[in-house]
Amino acid sequence: MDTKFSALDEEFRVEVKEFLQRNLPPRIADKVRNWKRLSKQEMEGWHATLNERGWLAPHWPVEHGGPGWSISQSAIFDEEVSLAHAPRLRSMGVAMLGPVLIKFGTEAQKRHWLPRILDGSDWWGQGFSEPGAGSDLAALKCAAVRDGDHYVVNGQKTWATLAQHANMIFCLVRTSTRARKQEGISFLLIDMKSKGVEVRPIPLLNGEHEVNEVFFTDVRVPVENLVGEEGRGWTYAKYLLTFERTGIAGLGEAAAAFNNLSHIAATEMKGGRPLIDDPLFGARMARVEIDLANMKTTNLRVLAAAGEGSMPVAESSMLKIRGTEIRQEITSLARRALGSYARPFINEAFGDDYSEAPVGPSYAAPVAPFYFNNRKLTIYGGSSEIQREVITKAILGL
Amino acid sequence: MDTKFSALDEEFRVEVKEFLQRNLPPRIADKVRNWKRLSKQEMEGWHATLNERGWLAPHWPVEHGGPGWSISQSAIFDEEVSLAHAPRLRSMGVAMLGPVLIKFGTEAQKRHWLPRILDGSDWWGQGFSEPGAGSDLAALKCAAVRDGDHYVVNGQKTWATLAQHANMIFCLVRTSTRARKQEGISFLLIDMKSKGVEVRPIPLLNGEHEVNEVFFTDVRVPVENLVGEEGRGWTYAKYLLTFERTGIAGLGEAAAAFNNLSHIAATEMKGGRPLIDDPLFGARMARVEIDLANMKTTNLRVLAAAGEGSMPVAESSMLKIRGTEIRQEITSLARRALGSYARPFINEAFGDDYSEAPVGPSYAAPVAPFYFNNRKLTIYGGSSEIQREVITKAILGL
Amino acid sequence: MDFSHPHHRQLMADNLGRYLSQHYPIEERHRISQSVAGRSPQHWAALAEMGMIGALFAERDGGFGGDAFDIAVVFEQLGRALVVEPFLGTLLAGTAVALAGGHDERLGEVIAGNTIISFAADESMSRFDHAAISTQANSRDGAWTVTGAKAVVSHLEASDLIVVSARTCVSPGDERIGLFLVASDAVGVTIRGYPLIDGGRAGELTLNDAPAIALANDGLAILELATARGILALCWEAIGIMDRLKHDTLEYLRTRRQFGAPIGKFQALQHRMATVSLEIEQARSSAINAAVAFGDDRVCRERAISAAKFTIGRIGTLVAEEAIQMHGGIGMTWELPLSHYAKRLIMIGHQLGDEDHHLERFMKLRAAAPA
Amino acid sequence: MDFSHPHHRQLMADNLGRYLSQHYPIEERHRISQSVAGRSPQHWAALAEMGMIGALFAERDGGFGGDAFDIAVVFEQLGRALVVEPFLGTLLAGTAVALAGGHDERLGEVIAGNTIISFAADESMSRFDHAAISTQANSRDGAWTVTGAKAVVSHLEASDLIVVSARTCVSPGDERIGLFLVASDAVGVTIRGYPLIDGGRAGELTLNDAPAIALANDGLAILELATARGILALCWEAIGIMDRLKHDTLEYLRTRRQFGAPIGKFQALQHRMATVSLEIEQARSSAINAAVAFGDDRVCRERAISAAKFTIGRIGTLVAEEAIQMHGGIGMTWELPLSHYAKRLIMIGHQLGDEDHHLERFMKLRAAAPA
Repeated sequence: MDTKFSALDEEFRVEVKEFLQRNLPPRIADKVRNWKRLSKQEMEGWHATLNERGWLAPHWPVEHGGPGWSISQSAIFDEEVSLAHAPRLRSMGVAMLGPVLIKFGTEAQKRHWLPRILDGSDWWGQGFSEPGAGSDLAALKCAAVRDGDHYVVNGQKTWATLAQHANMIFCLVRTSTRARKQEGISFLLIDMKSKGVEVRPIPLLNGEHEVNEVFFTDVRVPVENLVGEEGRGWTYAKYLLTFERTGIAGLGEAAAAFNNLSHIAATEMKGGRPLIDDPLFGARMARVEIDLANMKTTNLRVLAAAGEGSMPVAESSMLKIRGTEIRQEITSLARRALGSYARPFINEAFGDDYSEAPVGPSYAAPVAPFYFNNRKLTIYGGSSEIQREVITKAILGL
Repeated sequence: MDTKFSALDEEFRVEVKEFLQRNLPPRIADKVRNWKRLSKQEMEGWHATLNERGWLAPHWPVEHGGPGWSISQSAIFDEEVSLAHAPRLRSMGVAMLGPVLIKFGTEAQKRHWLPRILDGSDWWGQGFSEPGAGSDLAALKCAAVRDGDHYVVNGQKTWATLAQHANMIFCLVRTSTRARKQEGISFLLIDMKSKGVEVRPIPLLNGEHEVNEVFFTDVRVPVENLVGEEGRGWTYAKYLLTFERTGIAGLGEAAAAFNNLSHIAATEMKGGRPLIDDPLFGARMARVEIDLANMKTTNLRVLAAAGEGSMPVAESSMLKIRGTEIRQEITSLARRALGSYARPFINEAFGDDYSEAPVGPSYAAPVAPFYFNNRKLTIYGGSSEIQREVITKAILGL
Repeated sequence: MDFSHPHHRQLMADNLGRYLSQHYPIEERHRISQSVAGRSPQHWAALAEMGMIGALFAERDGGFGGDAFDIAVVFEQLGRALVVEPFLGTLLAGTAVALAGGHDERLGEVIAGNTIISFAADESMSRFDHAAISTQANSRDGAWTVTGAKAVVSHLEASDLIVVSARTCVSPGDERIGLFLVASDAVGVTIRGYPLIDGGRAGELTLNDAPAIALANDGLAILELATARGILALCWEAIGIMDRLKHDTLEYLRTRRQFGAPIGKFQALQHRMATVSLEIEQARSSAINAAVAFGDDRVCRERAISAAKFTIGRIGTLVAEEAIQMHGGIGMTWELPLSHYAKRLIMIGHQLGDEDHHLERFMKLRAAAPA
Repeated sequence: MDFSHPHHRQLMADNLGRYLSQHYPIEERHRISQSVAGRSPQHWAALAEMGMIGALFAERDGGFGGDAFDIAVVFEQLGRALVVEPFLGTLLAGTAVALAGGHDERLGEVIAGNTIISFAADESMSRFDHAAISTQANSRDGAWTVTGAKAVVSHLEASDLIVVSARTCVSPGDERIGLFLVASDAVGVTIRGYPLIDGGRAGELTLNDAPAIALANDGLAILELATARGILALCWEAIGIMDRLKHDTLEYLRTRRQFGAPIGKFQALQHRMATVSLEIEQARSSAINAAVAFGDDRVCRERAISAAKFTIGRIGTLVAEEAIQMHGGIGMTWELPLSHYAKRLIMIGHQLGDEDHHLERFMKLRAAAPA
């Protein structure tokens, strides 16, 4: 058993540290540290910076632009990124579409789309869920009917994250209604600027515009935008979701969030001493700190066992469930730490042109909105309930 | 809303207090306080004392020997019994068979059996569960076949509590296999001294002999021992189980157990102060104390709403779930409070003729065995899982 | 033993419920909540007319009720309809004024709905502890002024009068906290208002030698009792909200279909919903206990109050989070009323002491409790 | 990054596992556990012969291993088979002797299986705090005697030697704790043995001017490190037990039928079993972290040790209670091995510090930890 980093690994850590120090704008780090919202430009800027260094897509093979890191290196990169409060780009193109194209796409598709993902030419949205197909994703109805060299798409997608910025969207569509529901699904790449595509925001409970509905009315999509075989989209989506789950465990985010929580709890006072030293609050924090330390090792164990392949499905479900619970607990504690100052909510204050002094402590404003926003963690990317179903199948075999 | 006891109620409280002071042997109170086991003789003695006073069967109608108490009076009796550490007799005859006979028995059955329950002539066992019919009670197979003036019973019952002391047992038996499984079940009273009845102990994980298997081989039971109609036993059992659940919530036991826990936690030391003042342990205790206070009111609300009738089924399931959880938490805390002294286990020390000094504090020996024994609370009388099914049906109507 | 309300109280609750369901639907609530005022003078006048402010105060104080269960039924209905009007501040500040005595006329105007009064006890560093404040009161020639800052005062901008707590002595070791009445338009009063995540508005209050009327020089006991009534109100508001969340979630479980069946057919959700339901009943019992305890001595009352606020905090979080989780994505949208109920329920845990605060308080009060 | 064991260690673990499954089945375990001795000299000799005692100690101390992961794999196997032999006492006391130095021959006899050694640090009022003891050591003419009482010493009756902690100074304010070696048959030594609820035997030790050999005058650091290794051992014993409980429970869920289906078909149980499974993996990670931390500085090591013991305590209770609950009545019977695994798992939480003890310790060590 060798769970320590090698000297070579530690050299790599220095390299990452230096890169972050030189290239991460302090203004952005400050926003990330304090759970503030990033603008599209800020996200694109950091995307470009990482791409320039070749560090944008750690889980892609080297020949397609991945950095060729070992598990240790990936873990180190993750740690340093969180310590430096660099943005976590959840680029759908990098995280999800890339691996699918690499494994199932044609040579032409890879040549065309992969570089555009990396250089930011395309911002990809994800079109999986529908109003009637959430946890039961295979019940999706959005239809693509072949018409000559095109598919004609009609239907509706929902929960499309940041699709307001996207110019492309990858969708699961139904190309056949005759088979059982998991069959007859295909994986299609759709230009958002096509005639008949409409995006409508879904405002969230914390006032944020993060997700969207996307409507398709007689949208024509060239057949070369089909990924893999017609009717095999479900297989590709399942493959993709194991990648999504890994990311969603979000240990880097959790570690960064815990740092922010520690800062808040060391600043807030209770009964004449810092809240972090309060027996009850301190115990809540210690519990989640321990959970997080355990989870880091679980994560490495799973990655080490998986080797080069994609994540084993039950293990990645465990990471998703527990990782998201930990993140929710951390933001919940931060919310509790604020006392009365959890309540003020000035939505304009999240914009870049707000210049008034904050209400209460400077760290307060984003906390409660972030807590409410983080309720999504156990819902999207396969809810905790769905993940438990996956684990059940694997361990019980019933 | 009037949730206070009246002056008349308080007079009754004085009466109960005086009765307990005069009639409860200190030796028995001491055993109950310390979660020690009572002998058969001690249980019978207290049974007789209560019966003499007419207070043995609070939930029986007056004409059959019940005391005719109001809900307030029952609650007061319960409180005082727990404060005085009087034994909780879970007489199957009083708690379960009585109400069934009163509601569904013939006049002859009532005249014959009810007085014998009260005066202790009969010690009743319960024969419901079978190895293949636990939570799925209706799957029971123990068969009773009519043969002239008798039923001939063949089969096996399990988890028969204290049936080693019983001379009679009431059983659910299958009298027909043609109907759906809830039908074709009958409610039969069987003499344990009949030829073909065999009782075998089931030793529990804490070394206690509390439950038994009962085997029936060609046991002849007179037809007049059938309660109600043939094939309607399931209805009677369901009626009976609502009574069982009320008792099983066990708020009196919980209050008494909390007193013992408080005593232990006030005596044990941690970091130079009583354990009860430790922030973490004290918080655990405060949480369960609050739960218990809430539960007391929930219990009264349910009783008040039910009025004279039997308990509404979803509410009694809530009481069962939460009440048993509270009792388990209290014994779990007592176990934790002991530190190292939770481990010594001298089974003979629970007998009456053990005279050596205790190992560790005098309260220590029964605690861990009682903790393990109390795991049963969420299993028997309808497991917490089954109770949640009952609630689900009531609230979801699906 | 009777857990039903007397006729007149039930009638009042029904009246209020009917008014709110007819005139204060969720769209109206959102409109008011997001308005510049963050409240509705029209509804306030109508509710005052109906006696709903008076219900919070005893007859000797110019009201028509004031019993703990009067407060309970009013706030339960307010919770059900997610009302953002200044009831809580009125109850807290009005109780403080009533307990101090000598301001019958002002209180009368409050009860009539003509004067809005708010309650400013919290400070940025006080963390729910009324004694841990630094606002200072000074008297010169029998006239008082107050200097300091108060945090997150509900409906501050709308207030005509503000009850302010402040130290009344500068000698070291003297910890007396006094209560003062400050006019919101007085010199030295600065108000910064803002919206709240759970709806409506609050504000930061800065006092710079602001002229003040002394209600009590040594007011901690008054503060405690007023706060107890405020906590009782919050607990019942939470009960109203939880009932609504339960109702909506059950309805969703019955109607939302996934995998070819209503999701309520899935046992894992069923069992969690059963837990949610039974916990809500525990929460209701704690709120009843708190109401009943106003007839007891101080330690018993305050233990029951802290037990209830702890219980509501713990169970409220469970109910809000489970309601969202069982709804899935839709439960996180602004459009669904549920999300706003959930936000308010969570934020009740941030008013007048959170779970930890009240659990510790419950423990500390143990020593003083009778065996 | 490699989470597999090197070949020699895996081989040792496999050997031990094979021996135990062939020669130490549950019936044999019960027979030994309930015997007068509460242990088996035959198995002990065989296991010593196999090098399983030596595996716990470094070569410089006369062993063949002593790495944290050597301890881990041995105790994991002991947990799987629910072994009641005196491994833990041997590890704790042997480590103390080894760290103190100068007793190579005695340690050699321990490793050879010829001498049984036990570890007496707890007292009736010490509650897992090594410094909170009252046993007193006195020296006269260079000879030490020890007076006091020690609580729940595992395998005390079987011991030849006992490592005893005692105060070495009577001057007020001096809190030095020394470590001593006491022969179990020395004058002034009284032993009261008894069975344990989790199997095997322990005893109360009374020392009345018992002659003692000083291992260390100021021995808290040795005690801490020995205890850390003992905690590591308990954590891995718990992992072995949890894997067994998980295995048995899954098997039961697959085969036990109710309502016409295996009970594992019921989603409420499925989702709870999924939680149990993922928590066990978290527990395993904490035990790995604890083993790895022996390469770190003291604060990091002790934080990881306390984190692991806390985690094992919390999750162990969950796993034991859920295993019983999912089995229903049968899970409470003496006959089923499961119930004995559950008892041992719960009682591991009562050795060398419980959940609360280690959570507090983890918090206290935070201040000293590097950022």
